[in-house]
Amino acid sequence: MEVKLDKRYPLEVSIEQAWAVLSDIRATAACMPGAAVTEQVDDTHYKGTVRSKIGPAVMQFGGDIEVKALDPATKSMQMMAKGADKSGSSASMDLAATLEPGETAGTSVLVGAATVLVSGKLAQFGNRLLVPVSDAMLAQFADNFRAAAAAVPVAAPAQSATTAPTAEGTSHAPTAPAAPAAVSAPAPRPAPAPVKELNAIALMWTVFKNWIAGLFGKRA
Amino acid sequence: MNAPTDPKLLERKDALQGMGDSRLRKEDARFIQGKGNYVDDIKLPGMMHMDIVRSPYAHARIKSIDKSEALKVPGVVAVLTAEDLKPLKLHWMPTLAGDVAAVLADGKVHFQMQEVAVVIATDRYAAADGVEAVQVEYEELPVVLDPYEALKPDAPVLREDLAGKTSGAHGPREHHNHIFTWTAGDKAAADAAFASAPVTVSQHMFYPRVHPCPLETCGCVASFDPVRGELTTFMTSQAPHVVRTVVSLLSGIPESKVRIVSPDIGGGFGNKVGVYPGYVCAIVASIVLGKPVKWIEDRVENISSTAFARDYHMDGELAATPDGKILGLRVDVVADHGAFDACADPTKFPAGLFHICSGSYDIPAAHCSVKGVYTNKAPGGVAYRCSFRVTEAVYLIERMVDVLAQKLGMDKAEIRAKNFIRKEQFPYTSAFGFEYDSGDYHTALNKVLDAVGYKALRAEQAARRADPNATHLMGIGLVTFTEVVGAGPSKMCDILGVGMFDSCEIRIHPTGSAIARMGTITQGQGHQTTYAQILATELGIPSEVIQVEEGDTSTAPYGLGTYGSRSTPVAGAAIAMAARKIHAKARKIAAHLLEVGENDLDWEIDRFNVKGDPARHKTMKDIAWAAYNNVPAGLEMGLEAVHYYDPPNFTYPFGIYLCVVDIDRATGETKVRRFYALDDCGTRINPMIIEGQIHGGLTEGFAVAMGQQMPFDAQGNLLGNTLMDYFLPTAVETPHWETDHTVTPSPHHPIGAKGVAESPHVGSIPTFTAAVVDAFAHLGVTDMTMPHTSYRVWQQLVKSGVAL
Amino acid sequence: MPKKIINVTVNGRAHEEAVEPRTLLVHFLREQLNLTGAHIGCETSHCGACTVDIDGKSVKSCTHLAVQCDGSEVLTVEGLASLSKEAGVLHAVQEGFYKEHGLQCGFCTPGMLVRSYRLLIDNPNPSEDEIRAGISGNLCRCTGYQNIVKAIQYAANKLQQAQKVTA
Amino acid sequence: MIPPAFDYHAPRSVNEAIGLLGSLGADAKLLAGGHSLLPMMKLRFAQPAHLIDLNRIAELRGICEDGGDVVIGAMTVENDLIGNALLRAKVPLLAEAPKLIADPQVRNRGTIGGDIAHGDPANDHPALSLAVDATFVLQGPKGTRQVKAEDFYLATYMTALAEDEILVSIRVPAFAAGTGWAYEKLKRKTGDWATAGAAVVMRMAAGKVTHARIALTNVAPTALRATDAENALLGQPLNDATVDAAAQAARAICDPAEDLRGDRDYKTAMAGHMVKRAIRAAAARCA
Repeated sequence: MEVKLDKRYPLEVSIEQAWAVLSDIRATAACMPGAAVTEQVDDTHYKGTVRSKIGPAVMQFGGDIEVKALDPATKSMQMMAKGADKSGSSASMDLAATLEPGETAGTSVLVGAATVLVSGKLAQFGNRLLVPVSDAMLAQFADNFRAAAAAVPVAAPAQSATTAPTAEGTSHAPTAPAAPAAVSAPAPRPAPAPVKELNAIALMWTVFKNWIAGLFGKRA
Repeated sequence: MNAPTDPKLLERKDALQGMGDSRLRKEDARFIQGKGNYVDDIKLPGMMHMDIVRSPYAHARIKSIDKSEALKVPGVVAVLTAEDLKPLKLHWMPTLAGDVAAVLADGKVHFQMQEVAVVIATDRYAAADGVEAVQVEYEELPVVLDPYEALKPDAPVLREDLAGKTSGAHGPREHHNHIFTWTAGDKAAADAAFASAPVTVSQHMFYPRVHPCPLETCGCVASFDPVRGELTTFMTSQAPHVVRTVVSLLSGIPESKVRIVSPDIGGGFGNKVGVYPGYVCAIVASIVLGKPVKWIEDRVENISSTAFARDYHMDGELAATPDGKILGLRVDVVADHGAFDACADPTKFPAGLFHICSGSYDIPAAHCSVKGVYTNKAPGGVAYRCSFRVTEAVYLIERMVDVLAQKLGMDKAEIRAKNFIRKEQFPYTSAFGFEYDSGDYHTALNKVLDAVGYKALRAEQAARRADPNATHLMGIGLVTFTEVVGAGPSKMCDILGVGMFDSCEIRIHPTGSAIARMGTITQGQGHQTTYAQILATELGIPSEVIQVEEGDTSTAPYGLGTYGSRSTPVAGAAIAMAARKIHAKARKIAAHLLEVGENDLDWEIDRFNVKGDPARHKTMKDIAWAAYNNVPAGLEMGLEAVHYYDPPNFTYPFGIYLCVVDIDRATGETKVRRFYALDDCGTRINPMIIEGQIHGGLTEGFAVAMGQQMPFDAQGNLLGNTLMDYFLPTAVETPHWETDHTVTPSPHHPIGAKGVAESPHVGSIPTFTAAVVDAFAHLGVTDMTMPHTSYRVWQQLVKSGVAL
Repeated sequence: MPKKIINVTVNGRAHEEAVEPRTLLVHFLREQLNLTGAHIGCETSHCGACTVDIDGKSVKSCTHLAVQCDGSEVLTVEGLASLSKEAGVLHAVQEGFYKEHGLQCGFCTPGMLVRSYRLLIDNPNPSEDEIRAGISGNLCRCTGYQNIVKAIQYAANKLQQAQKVTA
Repeated sequence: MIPPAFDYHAPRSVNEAIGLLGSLGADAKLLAGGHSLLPMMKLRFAQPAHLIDLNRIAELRGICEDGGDVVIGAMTVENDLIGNALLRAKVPLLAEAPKLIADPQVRNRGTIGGDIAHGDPANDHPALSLAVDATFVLQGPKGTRQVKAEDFYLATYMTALAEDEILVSIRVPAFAAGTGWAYEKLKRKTGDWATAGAAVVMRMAAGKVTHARIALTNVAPTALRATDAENALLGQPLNDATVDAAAQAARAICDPAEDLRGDRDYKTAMAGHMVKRAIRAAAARCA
């Protein structure tokens, strides 16, 4: 099963800050909920894992990442990630990400086009959920990406309110590390503490909800 | 049969519960008390459990298989891969269709859920844990799912093992993904008919891939005794004797040391004809481990990997006169056979009996061509509750006749009556060479049209069409089908060289009870009940004291099994013929006991009477006793017989089905308002069971036409392989069925019976489609692809501009 | 995983058994107690072949853990006949299925019977629609349900007659 | 299809369950009816190390009245909703609609709380809860809090329920006199999820709609409240035009995922038809 996703995520950071993250595969991967680069094979090849949660289902993919292109001139990156889960599913993602200047100075836009191919059990049983879950996953990726980019010290602007999640209306404290914690990470390798898995998104709801409702609109 | 009128005779006849009696089923006692003996109920000492590692990909190369983690799982005793089977030459196996199929993937997987490795463990939980721990590394290959795409010159090569083979079991291969091209009929004659015909119609139609999905999945318990060198396998097989032959040929174990037992089977419908990798692996595992090994498929595995049916892309053409007389038929089929050609057809017929596609009609010239193609889907091509590819054939011709009627503006009943083979034309040889045994189509059609008030229905439909505010469309589907069943005459039909006869062995015990052993195997058809009834009528022994046994190759005579409605036409004849041998011997004994000549005796229900003096008689019970102590000189003791019945011809059951549907213009929901099914299966052995078989077949037909589908995405993932998605209707969705019958016995069958259980499946599917399409006929629609789900029907409503 | 001890009464007989937490009730019944009447048809709680009665309610035993039955009373098809006062006499639903040809291959039958039994306790005089809805969690591939409906009607009549005689 | 190994816990009280949830952490899953979770485990999608079975917690079952609200224990099974006299009298929609959920056996196990907390937009209780203006009572280590149904659903499988919390009850205001209600669900067969579903609760006075709550099942990442559709009815008489306007407004907010039940167009169109059917049926019940 194939899911195509075309997304634009406005960023409250400069294009240079964003590029500092995007050009670093480890940093970018760390923005993906549940993802981590575990090994660098050569200049363009890595091994990594993604743990994602779809309701009660937990999928743990292990596989290969290839950075196919990285162009500082156009601020664009292209990568291919491929992996399999031991319970009989496999997935690949062909991702092209480009940074564009934002409408106002000091802002930028992360433009992503991804083709996700899924085979095996996940495609067979999870097909009705893939689109909404991929959407949510990418939205959280963007959230983390923002936080990571904001943490890049180059001409760091004032902390955007949207990157400070609050669990409004809830009686519990967030247990996942809050993104601003990454601010203390030294440049040029910002490492937002990895989000354990997708479901942690529930804790960042107030942020997330506004984005869905306001900025992104509905999936075409 | 001449029905006696004398009350005393009637009483004696009724006491037999013979043919024509709605005798209650003998097999029910165990089933209603939870005492059935299905394969998963079998437990042998020291038994191991096997589970299967399957491919998540539809087409991929296997780069490595790592068993080490699996072998660490507590309870796992072995993991087998193709490499382990290679020394035994069992990593590939021959199929019934003359191809080979991988037992465990040999370097490459060809369809999603293909068997890659097996895990054997001390219990089924450990085996499942082991499956998850086997690590397989794949390299994906391009997937080919469309048979037309598969035949393009640059299509990926699916079967690398066949590289360079320019001919297969059924003639030349013209492309690396091509299996065979099979033709029937007279092309020149058909082309000539079309060249000069005033009217022609053509229609492309697709009969989608479906799965028989019996409630019990496939499975087996293989038990090899290393001391005796004997292999016993309990398995869900519709053809245990053929399996024994195949197992013996594959394993090298003498056939005499192989015992296949089909225990109670929880429905087959064609799913349990084939030999699957799971069986072979369980057998190998049992031989390797010296312990019994059980393998039971789960539902996802069942739908995904064993025995699909149909998947025919058909182009039909009819040539006709302007007043609707059909002059010629041409059919071109592209058949998607999946990764391996494992169709379960008589060996010489790669497209089964598809050439019955001239149907119930007197068509002077006809030709058909079927092209078999490999794709990245599971193998199968079984006859899902039908005779070999007869469902596809009936669908084709019945749809084509409707298309012609719509083009000519003729009534769909009228055009059929006009083209029917007339009663006096039987035996009738079709343009494809089938010799139809008997039929009376006009009488049956008129009976149905009267029963449903056909004219009034058409008037109601016309009024509905005229009303722009009508919330529902109304469709009337009419199908007048003829099947060809009872394969088959050995001059035409064989499986792996074994003629498609069937067999019966009868022993009459001294006290007058009897046992009949058969080469078939029941899967719910009630053989234990109905076979006894044939014997009861033939021999005058009460059904109640007749034991029927089947399914154990060590006791039953060799037979080809139960599928394609062959049990009654072939084994039912065998039982009558064997009984007649006993009857002839009994007459000799009776004559001896009564001290008269054989010709001085009259047979009467359960006894021989001396002609003109019925007070002097010997009952079959008397004779049975005498057979073991007082036989005429020169006659052997005992009273038993064996008969291997090789039918002289197929039988040709027929039926007239009519369906009325109402389609909600807002949602596409299609409600079956009425379904009337008239069947003619010749002589009726047990009307209660026939009625039950028809209800069941109609319900399966309803499921196929209205909901069953096996959709694949572009990567070859089969979507919808649990019962959440795969449509098995519940009591709520299932329509109410009205049944009726006429009786036109088969002239060549010993008791005139033709077989019935599959007619309602074969006949009802095109009836539902006809009804749904008919609802749109006034809008110019001639074809809609099954299944007619609300969603698809709604799409047609939108396309035709009538959605609310 | 360590086993848990459960106490469960099945068809009137008390059992104390050790089970793995993940053991499904249907496997416990079939493999540990050798009661093979309940069948496994779909494994996803759609077909109902595994239906048993737990504490007076119809339940699909393929989607129920054995460990959850600790302290419960379970009735399977094997226990239906023993519900009759006379030994060896079939329950009315069993008789109905036999008399009305309510089964063919027999695989769905145990679940159908146990479900029908409970349906007629909950609703002793069901309409045809109520019967069809009442068995909508049980799939049958052979009969087309028409005779199953008749079988349940037969049993309902018989049970009602018996009720009248006692009253 | 065999579930992976796990340890099993059967607490007797909510506090005990919350304690377990806290100590076992993210590797634990709550087991309610099990008809979503156990199949997922059999397919080995879900592999929790611990199951905390809520079935033995008596305080989570039952239906009672509290002021103007009906309070439904989260572990109350669907069949007990159907048979409940209080519910029939006060919130009849919740006694009737569960007949369209799953099948008789599953309704003996499936609970209202499990259906709500799972966060699956295909489940029926989310939309029903929106239509009846339910409030969910969540209990965690720090006590209880209440979340309106409207605020509970965040995205597919994502709810406001924290990992250390349990949904303990559902509070529903009793219907005012004369309230009409309906749930219409288009499905392929018994036991299936909705292709599209609509729940409507409304009141009328003097021929005009005075109250309307409309909610949709399985046509977006979460159940949806169709506020615009409600507004299309409020203050209006019920006729083809107003019903069409409401259906149109409902369709406008649909964002369904394509699956075997249909594509986005079909599901969206069906949501509109279900809204129409439900409005008509609810209106017929208005007094």
